[in-house]
Amino acid sequence: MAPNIRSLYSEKVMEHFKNPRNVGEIENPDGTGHVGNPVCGDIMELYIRVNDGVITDAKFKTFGCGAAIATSSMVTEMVKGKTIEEALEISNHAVAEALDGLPPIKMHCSVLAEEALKSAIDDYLNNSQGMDLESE
Amino acid sequence: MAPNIRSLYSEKVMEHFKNPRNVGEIENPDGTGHVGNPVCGDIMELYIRVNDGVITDAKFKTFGCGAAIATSSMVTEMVKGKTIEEALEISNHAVAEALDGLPPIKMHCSVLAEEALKSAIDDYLNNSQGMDLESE
Amino acid sequence: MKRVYLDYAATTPTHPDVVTAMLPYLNDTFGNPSSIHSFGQEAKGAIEEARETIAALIGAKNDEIVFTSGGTEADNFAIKGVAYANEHRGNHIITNSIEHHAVIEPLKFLERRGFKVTYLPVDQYGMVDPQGVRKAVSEKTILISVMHANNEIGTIEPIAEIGRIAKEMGVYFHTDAAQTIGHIPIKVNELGVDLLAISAHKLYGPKGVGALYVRKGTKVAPFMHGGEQERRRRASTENVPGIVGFGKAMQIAQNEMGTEAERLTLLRGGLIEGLLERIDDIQLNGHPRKRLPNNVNVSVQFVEGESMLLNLDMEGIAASTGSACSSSSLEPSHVLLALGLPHEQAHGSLRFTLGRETTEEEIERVLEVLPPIVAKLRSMSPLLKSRV
Amino acid sequence: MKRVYLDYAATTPTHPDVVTAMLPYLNDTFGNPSSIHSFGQEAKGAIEEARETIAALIGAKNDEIVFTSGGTEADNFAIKGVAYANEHRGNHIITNSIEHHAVIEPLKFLERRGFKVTYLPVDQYGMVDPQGVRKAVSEKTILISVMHANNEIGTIEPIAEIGRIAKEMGVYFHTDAAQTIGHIPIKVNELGVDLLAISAHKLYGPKGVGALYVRKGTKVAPFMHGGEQERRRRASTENVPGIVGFGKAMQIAQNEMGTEAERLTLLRGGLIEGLLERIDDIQLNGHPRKRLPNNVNVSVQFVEGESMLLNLDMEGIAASTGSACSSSSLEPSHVLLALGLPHEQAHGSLRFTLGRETTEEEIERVLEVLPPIVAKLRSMSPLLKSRV
Ligand SMILES: Cc1ncc(COP(=O)(O)O)c(C=O)c1O
Ligand SMILES: Cc1ncc(COP(=O)(O)O)c(C=O)c1O
Repeated sequence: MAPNIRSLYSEKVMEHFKNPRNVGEIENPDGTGHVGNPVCGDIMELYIRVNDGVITDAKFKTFGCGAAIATSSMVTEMVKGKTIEEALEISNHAVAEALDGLPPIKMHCSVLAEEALKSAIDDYLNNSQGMDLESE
Repeated sequence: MAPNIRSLYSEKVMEHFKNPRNVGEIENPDGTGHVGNPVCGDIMELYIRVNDGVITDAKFKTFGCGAAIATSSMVTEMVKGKTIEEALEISNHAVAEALDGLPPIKMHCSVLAEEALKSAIDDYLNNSQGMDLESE
Repeated sequence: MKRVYLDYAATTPTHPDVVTAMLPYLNDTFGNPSSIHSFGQEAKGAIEEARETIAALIGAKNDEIVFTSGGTEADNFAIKGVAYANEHRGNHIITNSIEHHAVIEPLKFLERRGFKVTYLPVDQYGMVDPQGVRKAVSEKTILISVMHANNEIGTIEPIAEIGRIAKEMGVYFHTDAAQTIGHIPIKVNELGVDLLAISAHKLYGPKGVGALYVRKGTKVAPFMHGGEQERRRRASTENVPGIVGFGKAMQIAQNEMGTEAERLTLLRGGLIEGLLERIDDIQLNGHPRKRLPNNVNVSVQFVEGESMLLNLDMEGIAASTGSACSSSSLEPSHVLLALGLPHEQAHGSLRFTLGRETTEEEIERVLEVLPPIVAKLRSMSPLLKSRV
Repeated sequence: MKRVYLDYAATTPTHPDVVTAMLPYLNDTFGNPSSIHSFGQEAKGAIEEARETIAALIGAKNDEIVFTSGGTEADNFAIKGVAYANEHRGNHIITNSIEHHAVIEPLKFLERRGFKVTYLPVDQYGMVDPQGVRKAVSEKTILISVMHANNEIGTIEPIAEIGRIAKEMGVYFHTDAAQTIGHIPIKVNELGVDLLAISAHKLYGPKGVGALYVRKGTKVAPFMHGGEQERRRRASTENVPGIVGFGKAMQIAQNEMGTEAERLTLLRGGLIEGLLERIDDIQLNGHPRKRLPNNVNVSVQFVEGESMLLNLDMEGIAASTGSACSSSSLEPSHVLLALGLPHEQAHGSLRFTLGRETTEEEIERVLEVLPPIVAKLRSMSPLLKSRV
């Protein structure tokens, strides 16, 4: 008999959990986000590569539950090809929705994914402003 | 399937309940006991006939539960042929024992039976003393 | 001869389809619903389905249903739960004198711990007066508890009316619906209740499972403390087969309620009429019309209830009495006394409660068997001496 | 492929013979044990027989066994019951930091209502120090509560020793034996306990039924208030089939306990050894020797428990974790934290609990399947970056 865990997670969540997209690190990324802490049991690291204001690549490393891994995977998929402005508009609800929903007690994972993304973009903006200043 | 109520009452209790001995009244009895009250749901009346200090007949009327009826029946059986002194020694435990025991919550019925007997004997003693006084 | 069971208000046999529904959850799908693996999630799915069924049938939302171990726990949970969660607002609770012990005893417990309880009287039919409830409400009142229908005399209380008053006064309203669920229609919004206690074994479901409906927003402290089951409102590993059986029983009851109530009302009428006709000095207890379709309660003068029961039992007929002889108190039923019955009449009560398997033949048999039993017992009754 | 169930500490399948024993009490012998007619008395007989069986097996008297709806109710009953019945003597209770929530949460509830609770620490293996208990006793101490064996890490506590201290100090002693009953021998006099909570579904009995042993003379207030069932100590219509099933399960467990414990200890040893051999950075939690025969609990560094569980589940293996990801708190298991584990190790725990159907092949399968799962998850773990 096939395992049946749908009452916990949607098939989409399970699909991303089984085959997470964009696992890994980017060498010399343009932005890095690092959120979560061991107390809560979720730690996400998100790396982005930005070219001409467009996110061309995104990767993640995550220590966490099924939802943490699936939201990490999903958010990296969602940002690729988006401009920084578009990416900043990705909410935790959008991530959860793209996964066909999350159980209420797991919504904090989608929040973490949004925060990881914001944090990576912030890092990129800080870095690039720094560079702009330097080149001025 | 036969009814099985043995976990409530012994077979002996049920036997006396089904076929109570000595039901009824004695006309012009030598002693009458009347105990219990409607509040508790048990009322017993016990009648005795005494000849030469020996109880030659006993009858009862009872309003009450299975145990009340069975103990009434049993106590009337037990006193017949006994002297007043012997009858006064019949305890509620003896009545209960003669019935192969009563459930704890029904022991008060045996107490009532003992009291009914005592009360009938008291009544007889009062009556006979009275008569003695008159004839003096 | 087949025995005649006329004590359906005490408990019912589990419906064969309910048993069939439960079986897979004993041995195959046995997981703990709190486990995240497939064994657990399958079990979880099963109890959520039962919750949905039950919620829908009483017009509630899924998360307003909390499963319990029975009606008693649901009543304890409602009463102690509201008391503890609202004691900062007040310590007064209103109930009445004919509630089930599952309501009265938790209230007595709270009284010993500082709460005040008003026990409203009932009329000769066992009816609570809604205006009496209104008058009893004070600033400190946090809860009103009135049962939907009484388990002994079958009287159906004016719950919807009391519900309107409770709402108007801003007081939580609990009803013990153990005797009505699955027997007469229940919609929590029509009744206007915030809490409603039910028990599966009264409607052909299994023993040991019940539920409390808790209207969204109602402040209730948990009663069973421990794990996070039932959205943290009732700890303990869920009784999965029991809950599944409860859901199934509710479904069957809903389908058959209408026709069954009609059928039982007819049989009940026949039994009442027959008894009044064939036995002298007998009276019906409870309301003549506003009563459960399956309830007959009579007082037979000059004889005691248990001795009638035992005699009926020897003839293979199972009934019940409000006499106290089988309980550890010597007081007869508080319900019958509250109606104003004298003690000896309360001790002489008999309750017949009809159900799914009850037939006209069975009713006829009671009508044949009971009169000679009464005659026999009356012949030994000291209360009838003057008449002999 | 047949799924592999290794979560027997969460719940067990009901033994087929237990199901067979229960069935007649659902539909045929369905009476309410409080009824005095034959239907009722037959049911009464059945629960008294189960009571006798269970009492005999733990060396108790029949009337010292009170049936409940499970382990949680038994714990709530013991703790709140002793507290309310003895508050005139004192308001202090001693427990420890690794009790089940069914003990901790009732204590938290009592703390909010004025009681004082001492939570003793445990050592790195989860052991409570009996001398620590002795030192914590004050004049106001009315109860000591220490579980027989821990449900997560399997550590068996020195109950008999604590029992002697409790007796010496004149304080009631409760033990939660939900994880040991039917698995290791229990005699209440040898343990020296006044109260002992057990649950049927942990030993191949049905869910929704348990019991509390209450030593004669122990002052305990009822928890479930209502009717006069269980000698007025626990109201509510008895779960007759559940209780009968519990009795049967106890009987079977008693017969098979010795050989089964031996068999499981061997399998457990193989699983622990294999895991430590095949996976780096892994450690055993709980006591190496004084542990339940069926319990394996490990912390796998750098990975989180639920994600291991889900992967195992996809391979058809059911286990459990002390990670909090599936509960509504974000804190991992209080038990693992109490042992001194850092948070990330507590989040990375896995519990395998073995049982009646566990085979060597199943253990071998876990040992094949888990290492690549850990490797995969570690490859995505930010905690392991430095090592990649
Ligand atoms: C009106 C009423 N309330 C509560 C209960 C208690 O239900 P349970 O026996 O399931 O605890 C009953 C039946 O026993 C009842 O008739
Ligand atoms: C140690 C311990 N105590 C209490 C319980 C609660 O038992 P139940 O689920 O039967 O309420 C459990 C299991 O859940 C347990 O493992």
